[in-house]
This record gives sequence, C-alpha cells and structure tokens, in this order.
Amino acid sequence: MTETNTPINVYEKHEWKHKTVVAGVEWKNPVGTASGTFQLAACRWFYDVSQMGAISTKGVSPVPWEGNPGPRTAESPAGMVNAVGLQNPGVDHYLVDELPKLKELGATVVTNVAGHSDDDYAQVVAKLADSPADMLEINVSCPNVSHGGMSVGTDPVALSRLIGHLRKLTSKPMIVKLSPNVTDIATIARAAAEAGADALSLINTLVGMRIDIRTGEPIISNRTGGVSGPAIFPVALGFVWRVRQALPDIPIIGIGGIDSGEKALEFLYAGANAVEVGAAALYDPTAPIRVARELDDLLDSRPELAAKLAAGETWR
Amino acid sequence: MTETNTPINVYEKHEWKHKTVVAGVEWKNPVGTASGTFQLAACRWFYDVSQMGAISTKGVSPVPWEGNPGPRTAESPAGMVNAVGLQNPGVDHYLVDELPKLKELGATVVTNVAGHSDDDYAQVVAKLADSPADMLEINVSCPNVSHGGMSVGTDPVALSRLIGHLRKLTSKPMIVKLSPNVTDIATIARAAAEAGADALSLINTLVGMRIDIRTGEPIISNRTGGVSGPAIFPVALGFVWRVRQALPDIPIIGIGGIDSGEKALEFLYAGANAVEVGAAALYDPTAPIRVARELDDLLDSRPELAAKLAAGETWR
Amino acid sequence: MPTATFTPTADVVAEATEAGYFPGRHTVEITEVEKLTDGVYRLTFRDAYIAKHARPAQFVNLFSHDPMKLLPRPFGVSEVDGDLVSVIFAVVGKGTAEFSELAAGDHIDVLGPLGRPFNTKTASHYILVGGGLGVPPLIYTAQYLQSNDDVRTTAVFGYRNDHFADRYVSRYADVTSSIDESEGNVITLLDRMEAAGELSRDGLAPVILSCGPLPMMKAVAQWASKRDIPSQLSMEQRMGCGYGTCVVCVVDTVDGRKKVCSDGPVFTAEQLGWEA
Amino acid sequence: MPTATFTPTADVVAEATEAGYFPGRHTVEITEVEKLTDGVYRLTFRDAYIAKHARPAQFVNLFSHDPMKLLPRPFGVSEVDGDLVSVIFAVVGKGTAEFSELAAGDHIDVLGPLGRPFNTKTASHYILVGGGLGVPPLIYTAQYLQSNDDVRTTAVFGYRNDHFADRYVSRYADVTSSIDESEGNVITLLDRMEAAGELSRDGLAPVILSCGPLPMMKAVAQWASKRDIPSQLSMEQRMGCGYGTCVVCVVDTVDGRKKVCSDGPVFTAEQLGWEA
Ligand SMILES: Cc1cc2nc3c(=O)[nH]c(=O)nc-3n(C[C@H](O)[C@H](O)[C@H](O)COP(=O)(O)OP(=O)(O)OC[C@H]3O[C@@H](n4cnc5c(N)ncnc54)[C@H](O)[C@@H]3O)c2cc1C
Ligand SMILES: Cc1cc2nc3c(=O)[nH]c(=O)nc-3n(C[C@H](O)[C@H](O)[C@H](O)COP(=O)(O)OP(=O)(O)OC[C@H]3O[C@@H](n4cnc5c(N)ncnc54)[C@H](O)[C@@H]3O)c2cc1C
Ligand SMILES: Cc1cc2nc3c(=O)[nH]c(=O)nc-3n(C[C@H](O)[C@H](O)[C@H](O)COP(=O)(O)O)c2cc1C
Ligand SMILES: Cc1cc2nc3c(=O)[nH]c(=O)nc-3n(C[C@H](O)[C@H](O)[C@H](O)COP(=O)(O)O)c2cc1C
Ligand code: FES
Ligand code: FES
Repeated sequence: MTETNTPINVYEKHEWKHKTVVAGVEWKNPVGTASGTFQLAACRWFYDVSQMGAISTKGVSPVPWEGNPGPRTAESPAGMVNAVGLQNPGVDHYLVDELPKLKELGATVVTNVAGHSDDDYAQVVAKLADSPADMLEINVSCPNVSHGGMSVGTDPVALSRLIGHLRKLTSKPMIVKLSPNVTDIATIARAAAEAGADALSLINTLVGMRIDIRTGEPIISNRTGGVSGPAIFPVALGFVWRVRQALPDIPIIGIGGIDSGEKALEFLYAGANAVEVGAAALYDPTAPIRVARELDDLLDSRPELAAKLAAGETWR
Repeated sequence: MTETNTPINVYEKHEWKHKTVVAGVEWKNPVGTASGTFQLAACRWFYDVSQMGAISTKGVSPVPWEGNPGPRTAESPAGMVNAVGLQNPGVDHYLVDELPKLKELGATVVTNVAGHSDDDYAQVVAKLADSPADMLEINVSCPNVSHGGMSVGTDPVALSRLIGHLRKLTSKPMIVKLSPNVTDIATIARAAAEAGADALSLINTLVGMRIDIRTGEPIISNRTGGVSGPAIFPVALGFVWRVRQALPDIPIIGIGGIDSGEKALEFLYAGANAVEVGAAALYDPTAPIRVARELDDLLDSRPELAAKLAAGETWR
Repeated sequence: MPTATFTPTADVVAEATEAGYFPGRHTVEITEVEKLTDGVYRLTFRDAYIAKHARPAQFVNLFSHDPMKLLPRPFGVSEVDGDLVSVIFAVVGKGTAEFSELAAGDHIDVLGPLGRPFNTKTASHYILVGGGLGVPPLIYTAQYLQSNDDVRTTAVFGYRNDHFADRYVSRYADVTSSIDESEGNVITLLDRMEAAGELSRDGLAPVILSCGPLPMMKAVAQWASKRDIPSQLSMEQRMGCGYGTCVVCVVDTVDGRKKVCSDGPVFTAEQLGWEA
Repeated sequence: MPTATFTPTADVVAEATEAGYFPGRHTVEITEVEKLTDGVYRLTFRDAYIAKHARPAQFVNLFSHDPMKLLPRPFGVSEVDGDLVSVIFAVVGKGTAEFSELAAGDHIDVLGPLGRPFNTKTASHYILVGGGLGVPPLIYTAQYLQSNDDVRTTAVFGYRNDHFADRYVSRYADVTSSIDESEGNVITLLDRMEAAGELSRDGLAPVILSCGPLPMMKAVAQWASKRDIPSQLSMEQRMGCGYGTCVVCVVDTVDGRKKVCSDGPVFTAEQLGWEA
C-alpha cells in the first residue's frame, strides 16, 4: 500500500525531522531543487523556497549566454525533452541578484556552474570562491551545448584535468554533476572523485528527441535535447546504484524523475545522501517541497536510514 | 489532431499497402516484433504473426541458457525493467522448433543471436548459415549477462573483431543490434558497419533498476536490468537520428517504446528503414500488428516516404 | 473522463474468436467492487469469454488506468456466475489500491484466462489448501468441481485473522474448515483431518491443490509428500506479459527455470523439488 | 474512475492564498464544454481565484489526465463570468483532443493566471486584432475593458471560415468587425477602418493589441508601425512550466531571448524588432 497518500499541506509550518549532510554541508532535509528547473523570481511565489534541503540554481557562465533558439522543448511519454542550451544572465548578475536574495531568505544554495571551456569554468568558480554559495555544482553534463558541457563529462581525462584545476580555485564543497550518456559511469565518477570532487550529482538528462509527424522535422530547434521526468527514473536510479557500488564513500546527490517522497526514498536506498527534484517542478510548482515533506514522513519509520543520513553517511 | 483514432480490427484480412526493404530483404510492412518479446508458442494465439513485417525471435545461444533467477522484472513509469539474462533453449532447439514453424506460417524471420564470447556467437551463426532464417540480428547489447552481451557492444574494437569474424561465416544479411549505454554511438555504429554489418538495429534496453521501499532492496534478483517501453522512446529516437546522421547509407531498424503507428512514423522520419515493437506487446498482445496497421494507414498520406521505404531508401 | 491509453476495437472478443484467435486485451464493465475485510476486495466484471473458459488456478491480467503503470496485475479467478467473473485481491501496492477504488459501472482492461489449470481429471478427493490471498483460485476450484459427481472437495484455509473467504468457498466445497493465526495454520488442520481419518473421502484418495505464501506451500508439499499424497502448487512471480512470451516470470524447477504464467502457475511438488 | 496522478491537497487555492502564496496546480470542476465550430471548443471551469485575478492576455495552464502527458497546455483566458473562467481552443494534438471530450462535471488541473497582460492603462482606442485561435484572449480583453469608460474597443477578427467568436466578443467590444479567408484578412479590415477614419474613436488614439498566427502579427505590427500606432503582440511558444522557471519558452527580441510565459506573452513591436 502506498505509504504517502494523506495529502500534504505544503504551506503549513513544518519542523523538519530528518536532515542530511552532503560533503559537510547540512541540508534541512534530503530534497533539493535540480538546476535549471528553479529560478527564485518564479518559484518564490509558490512556496517557501528556503525550506528546501538545498536550492541548486540555474547553470551560470562567465558571461551571459543566450542559449538555443525556440522551440526548446517537446513532450515525451512521462517525460520531456529540453534544449535550453544554458541560457543565463552570467555569473556577475547571479552574484548580485539570485544568490544574495536566496541567502537572505535562508536557503542553502548549490551554485551550478556552466562553461564551454576549462577557462570558462575556472572564471566562474573563481568568482564564486568568496561568495555566500554553500556548495558548487560543476555541470559537465549538459547535452545541449556544443562545446564543453557533456563533452567534458564523458571523457575521464578531460574531466580529471578540469576538476583538478577547479579544485585549486576554491575550498567550497564542489559537487560534479555527471552525464548518463556514457559507457562507463564508474570510471568517470572515479576520475572526478580522484581529481578533488567532494560529491557527485547524477543524472543530468539523457540525449533524446521528438519529431513532428506533420512536418517530419524535429520539434526542438536544436534537434536533439535532454530527456527528463518520471520516464528516466529507473535509469537514474541505476546510475546512482552503480556509482555507489564503485565508490563507497563519496557523497552522492540522486537526480532523475523524482516526483514523490517514495521515489526520493529509492534513491536513498540506492546509496544517495540527498536528491534533487527537476522536471516535476515544471508541471507542479510545489512538487519540490511536497516531495521533501513526503520523504520527511517516510523517514519516520526508517530510523536507521534517517540516522545515517543525519550523520553524513549512506544506506550503502 | 491524432491521425489514427479510428479503431483498427487487427483480425480483418488486410492487404499491406506499404512495404519496406531492409538490407535487400523485403518486409511486408515496416513493423517487426522486437527480440525477447515474441515467442511463437505464445503470440500465435493472439494474431496472425505471419502478417508482421518481420519476426525477430528471442536471442539464441549455442547451448540452452537458464538466464537469471526470478524476479526478473519491475515496473517503472511508462516502462519496465527486465533482467531475463537471455534464457533460451539453444540454437539446436530453435532450428527444429521456432524457426521452421515460423517459416511454415510464411513469416519473415530475423534470428536474434546471443553469446558470452566470440566463439559462442560464431557457433550460432555457423549453425544458422544454411537455415531458412531471412536475416540474423547479432545482439551485442544485452545489459543482463555478465560476459559478452553489452560488453562487446560498447567497445568498438571488440565489436569490429566479432562482426568481422561472423561476416566470414554467413552470407545472410546481418543486423547488429546496438546498445544505448554508450558514450559515442556513432563510433560503435561505424565499427559495426565497417566490419561487415548489413544493417543496424537500435536500441536495446537502457540499464536501470527499481528498489522496493518496503525492504530497501532491489526488486530484480540481478539488481539492475534493462529499461524498455514508452519511457525510452525519445532516447531511442535520438539514437537512431544520430546514427543516421553519422552513417547516411546503412539500413537501420528503430526500436524503443513504440506503441502506435505514430511513434513508428517518427522513427521512419528520423531515418529508420523499419521498426520493431517490444514491450508494448507484453501489455497488449496484439500491439505489434495494430502498430503495423496504423502505420500502413499513416503512410497513405506520405507517398514520398512510402516510396523511399519500398525502394530500400530512407527519409534522411 | 478519458483514461486508459489502450483503446480496443469495438468488440475485440467477438472479432478475435470469430477469426479463430484468443481475445487480446480488452475493456470490460465492472459490476461490483466489495470490501471483504481490511485491505481485501472482491471485484466482479462482465466477460462471457473468460467466464466460459476459465479453469481452476487460471488467472486474469488486470491493467491499471494509469498509463504510467503498464505491467499486468495477475489475479486468480475466484468465482464465475453466468458471464460474471470475480477476483479477490489484497491491496499491496499502487495497482491494487487503484482497483479497490473502482466501482460498479467503471471499466477495466483485462486479458485472460491465462495459465495452466490444476489437473482435476482424476476421480479424487481434492483438498484445497489455501493461505491468505492464495485462497481465491481455490474458491473457483471448488465451484468448478461442484457439479462433478466423481470428486469430493474439502477447503482447508488459513487466514491471518478474518475468515473472509469462508462464505464464498462454503457455497461449493463439500467441507470447509479454516483457521487463523491465533489457533494455528493449515498444517494444524491437515493434521486434524488425518487424525480424524478424513484425508480420503467416499473412497476417493486425496490430492492436494494448494495456493498461498511460499513457506506455507512448501510445508504443505512436504506434509503431503511424506504421506504419498500428490500435491499441485500454484505459484506466484512478477510478470511481464502473463501469456508466455517474455520469460520474466520464472521459478526454479528440477527441469530448470519455468514460466509461472504459461508452464504454471500450477506445478507439482516433484517439479519444484519440494518432496520431503 | 481514477485518473490524474496529481493529487492536490483539499484546497490548494485557499491554503496558498492564506499563506501568502500563489495557488499551485489544482483541480477544478468543469461546468461546460461546448463545440463552437469544427475542431474548436469552449471550455468553462469554476475557479474564483483565476476569475478574480486574470488580466487581458494572461493564460492558464491546463493539464492532461494522462500522466504520459506531463507538460502544460497554455490557453488564453477568453471570458470570465462570476467565478467561471472560459477558454476557447482548437484541437491540434492529443491534449486538446482529450479536452474536447471532457464534459460538465468532469475535473481538470489548472495553474494560473500566468503571464504579463496587455498594457491597457492608457486612455486609448484599443483595436483588438485577432486571427484564428488568437482571438480568445482578445475577447477577454474586450470584456475586461468594457466597464472602463476611458477607453474604446474595436474587435478586428480574421477567421479561416466560420466566424465562431463574433458572438462572444460582440458582447463586450464597442465595435466588432470580422472577415474570413474568402474575403481577405485583418489587414483588409484595418485598411477599411483607416479609409473610414475610424482608427481613432471618440478622440482616443489607437493602440493595437494583437494575437494570432506569426505572419499575421508581423503584418499587423508593420502596418501599425507605418502609421505610428503602438502595437502589443501576444506570442506563443512551447512551454515547460508556464511560470518562468525553466526558460524553455523563448522568443527572440531585440534584448535577447525572452520568456513568453513570464516576460510575455505580450511584447511590443519594438521589443520584437517588428517595426516596418
Ligand atoms: C498467477 C498469480 C495469481 C495471483 N492471484 C492473486 C489473487 O487471486 N489475489 C491477490 O490478492 N493477489 C494475487 N496475486 C498477486 C497479485 O498479482 C499482486 O498482489 C499484484 O500484482 C500487486 O499489484 P500492485 O500494483 O498493487 O503492486 P505494486 O507493487 O505496485 O506492483 C508493481 C508491479 O509488481 C507486480 N507485483 C507486485 N507484487 C506481486 C506479486 N506478489 N506477484 C506478482 N506480481 C507482483 C505487479 O503486478 C506490478 O507489475 C497473484 C499473482 C500471480 C502471479
Ligand atoms: C500563451 C499561449 C496562449 C495560447 N492560447 C491559446 C488559445 O487561447 N486557444 C488555443 O486554441 N490555443 C492557444 N495556444 C496554443 C495551445 O497551447 C496549443 O494549441 C496546445 O498546447 C496544443 O496542445 P495539444 O496537446 O493538443 O498538442 P500536442 O502537439 O499533442 O502537444 C504536445 C506539446 O506541445 C505543446 N504545443 C503544441 N502546439 C503548441 C503551440 N501552438 N503553442 C504552445 N505549445 C504547443 C503542447 O502544449 C504540449 O506540451 C496558446 C499558446 C500559448 C503559448
Ligand atoms: C528545462 C531544464 C533545464 C535544465 N538546466 C540545467 C542546468 O542549467 N544545469 C544542470 O546541471 N542541469 C540542468 N538540467 C538537468 C536537471 O537539473 C536534472 O539533472 C534532470 O532534469 C533530471 O532530473 P528530473 O528528471 O527530475 O528533471 C535541466 C533540466 C531541465 C528539464
Ligand atoms: C523481456 C524482454 C526481453 C528481451 N530480450 C531480448 C533479446 O533476447 N535479444 C535482444 O536483442 N533484445 C532483447 N530485448 C530488447 C528488445 O528487443 C528491445 O530492444 C527493447 O526492449 C526496446 O524496445 P521496447 O521499448 O519496444 O521494448 C528484450 C526486451 C524485453 C522487454
Ligand atoms: S510473464 Fe511473460 S512469460 Fe510469463
Ligand atoms: S515555460 Fe518555463 S520559463 Fe516559460
């Protein structure tokens, strides 16, 4: 029987019962928002965003990026394909706008970092080094940019070089966000860990596409995009499982298709320290906080798991 | 507006209007069954299986294989995870049972070949060389066996060696079935083509898993399995697209999440010569023939595409 | 309210049988959903084909209305009344939770009947040993055998607490005895039958047909084997198709891994290697 | 019949507004679904919050009952009546096909109102230039402005054939003129207005508010620009969220790529670089 079928009032004041610790950083609860699906200016109107375990913000680049032309999305069964191409107003804007506002609200902030080259990443990380961001999340897994992005995240040598370089620029806890579009995730994960990643987050989107049968042409201007949503859940879970088997100690943030506390819990049982909610927030703005609340209740009856998370440990 | 909303009577006698040609072999229509989801003894009771474009049979190995212990499946959003592990009664049994019966019914047969080693594959292909099978489909992409299977399909060097070897053993049209669990599908596809593959079929399943939150343990005995069903459709389409972009000439069979003529059509627009229906046949036994019928109607209003397929060419 | 993705043709069953095929997945009307006890429901739908063809231990696949949930939910046929077919199920997950909320007039997709039935061809005293949610197919077994004068049936049911199925099986079985965890289990009842000399009945030798939790069935098979009583056990496994095409539903037998859905669900104690 | 995966709390709207937030996705009751012409429907649902807050050119996200289809379907608010909200939509794909089959008493999930409205703060003669399925938000614009004595409204609608929206807009606009493809297009009507000296009305200078197919809006913007008439255009783009968080719904503007859902849907001709 489903364990979480009493509807939750996400607006109710709630004392979190079960926290987690990711690479030394305390999260109020194990559920964060996933990068690219959260913008303060949009989400703050729907719920108290400071109550999330953490907020992973949209990837920031050294200068403003305009991303891909529209259309940027297509629907797919129980999921969606997107090719935003990392449109963002740049790190300087982020440092005076999104970040201070989030910190003022009391949020734990994971700043997602984008780049087309090692130097791009380095510039952003350097600027963030003294910022109030709680953690950095290096996105080496975006399938929708032609340089950098996923190409770094699929090559252990390039990844190792990049992370080693960034490691020297900051003492902030650094999460490396991995791509599922690889043959051997364990090697990539190990390369990131050995080069100095404090934690890993996975998965980013799977490459995919849709075609409009009325025209015979791809729906998205970029042709292919990244698939997210419930459809990718078992794939994401499998990736987290395999990375946890390969690397028993590194903190892992599980991402992919989470739309309920129960799905979040599966990630925790697979060995994640925390999770992030992405696509679900698009079709249901309060999904992230609802998932956090559902998980908080599910953990009540799992004291052993809850205790491990609170101690910065994991189930596996 | 959906183009195929008049229900189809799959039992009605039907003259196929639109055939396809895959590596020189004529299919009555562009829709086949996907390997591992068709067994004659089960499916023949539900519809006239000889009416399919082709029947891709369950992977056969040199000797009977017992596969993985149960449970072998778990549900996932709009999909399923399976870890059969290629249980099959072996090629000798296949040659006296499934294959002759299928040929007797008038089916176009694609014999799916499994192995744990190059030698396994070679033994099966050698035995099939003089059989009435119309095409061979070399499965180098099964995620559920620990040797052979996916490991060959993810390594261009190993794949090239295997296919080169098998090429010498048979003059039958040889399809190589590719895994989506790779970083660079174009290189793998090219390796197969250059080593002598007459056609490619893709995708096999994506690695994935589910965990039972009541126990905290994986549902499937093999822990991870392969994800199939509508959920993987956009991912599969993206793979076919990328292979078509990389290899303009090789025949391609598109597989993954097809449950309607419209989805089949997207694959054809992405550059496939034909498609195969897998998981949909499990939850709806007549799905393969229904999809074939729906596609036959959709092609009526697309004479240019239909003409290309009939000539063994593709949209892209 | 639009629901299921699956849109069968006007009359899949008629078209299929006319053409000489088994009916594929099709939509039927629910005529009743009744709560039997906490978390246990009895769902009845109208399906003349299944009603006519179902044999003891055969099952039907029921499908969720939620296209996120594609796999079949198999349930043993528990009773047939004219063209009405009943199943009895426990709410254990999302699918059964959904089914428990259905009501008369709703529709549901079904496929069946599926699986190899109990072998009830011999003139025997069939002892129907069921535990928990293994009892529904045994109710139908009793019903199916009721009109057969060559056989006798005794239902031996074990429950956690509420004896929710007694009122159904006692309509058909010659004798019904049941027990719950506060008193013992089905072995307790079998021992009592043996002590009372009731294993054979009217000169008919006993054959055990059993369905229930694995540990129970193993115990029953061994109990029977020790007494040279043949036993047939109806097994469960997670399914992909339910009709024999995908080979996901295996159990280990002495002849290798076999499909519960089409080699079974019924296996003998010998096949399972469960002799004492 | 169980449907949507989404189960909002008892009263999302009340709870949210009480707590000082915008209501999230929530379920509302449909009170009417009416066919206006071939493939075009008008759907009305009860939602006091949206009814109260919707401004001209704002839209609502409607969600499919099929959890395979997760993305929002955005539709401009076309009319408000007490706490009833109407949208008018064409069946173009699977989602709209589903909505066309809904009926009074059914439920649907909504989010809204969303987007930046037309700027109607100036005392002007608002010429509402709509084409095809761009007309619904202009109907609401006319309705919204009806009680404002400082403005005048003229609806200038172009249709493929059936003038299906005239009867709605003429309830509110001071003047309604429409045309279909057999006669010409909205530019034909604008030219006629100009010739008749009707661009200004009661001394109020014209402002064009337009929604419709891209080529039409471009032509309208250029027509207006040549005459120094300001124009505001309501754009369309495929959406991920509809509330500004995902940046998928962009159109190119002179200031870079902007979000249709929250920077728009309304943009000026200058922003779009559409001056003549
Ligand atoms: C031949 C056979 C006959 C059965 N007869 C009955 C019966 O008469 N009454 C009854 O209450 N139950 C019966 N079961 C078990 C019943 O099928 C499951 O309880 C049911 O499928 C659970 O569905 P769910 O959606 O609630 O569970 P979920 O856990 O949400 O389902 C997820 C998936 O796992 C599968 N699954 C979960 N548990 C089981 C299980 N125990 N066996 C097989 N598949 C499972 C589901 O079918 C589904 O595909 C039978 C099983 C089999 C194999
Ligand atoms: C701000 C705005 C207001 C709109 N107002 C109206 C209106 O009042 N009346 C009306 O008939 N239509 C309107 N549309 C278009 C309407 O949203 C689409 O026709 C509808 O989403 C198609 O859904 P579908 O499921 O039938 O199509 P499908 O093709 O099956 O949908 C697949 C996906 O593509 C999206 N999509 C498809 N076509 C469009 C499109 N033209 N614009 C945006 N997304 C699309 C769908 O929302 C869905 O996510 C508006 C669009 C926008 C952006
Ligand atoms: C519209 C959209 C934009 C995204 N942008 C980013 C991004 O900027 N940086 C990043 O690391 N991941 C980005 N992602 C990936 C998500 O953070 C997440 O890894 C992925 O969507 C899988 O999770 P989900 O299934 O919950 O959406 C984006 C995803 C979506 C849907
Ligand atoms: C139960 C099951 C068994 C399968 N067995 C095989 C197999 O033996 N050989 C093979 O090449 N592919 C096998 N596949 C993969 C399918 O042929 C197909 O490539 C995959 O399922 C994706 O298609 P679908 O989404 O339509 O199912 C199997 C798939 C399933 C679901
Ligand atoms: S469930 Fe498919 S073979 Fe048994
Ligand atoms: S649709 Fe998400 S930002 Fe506009």
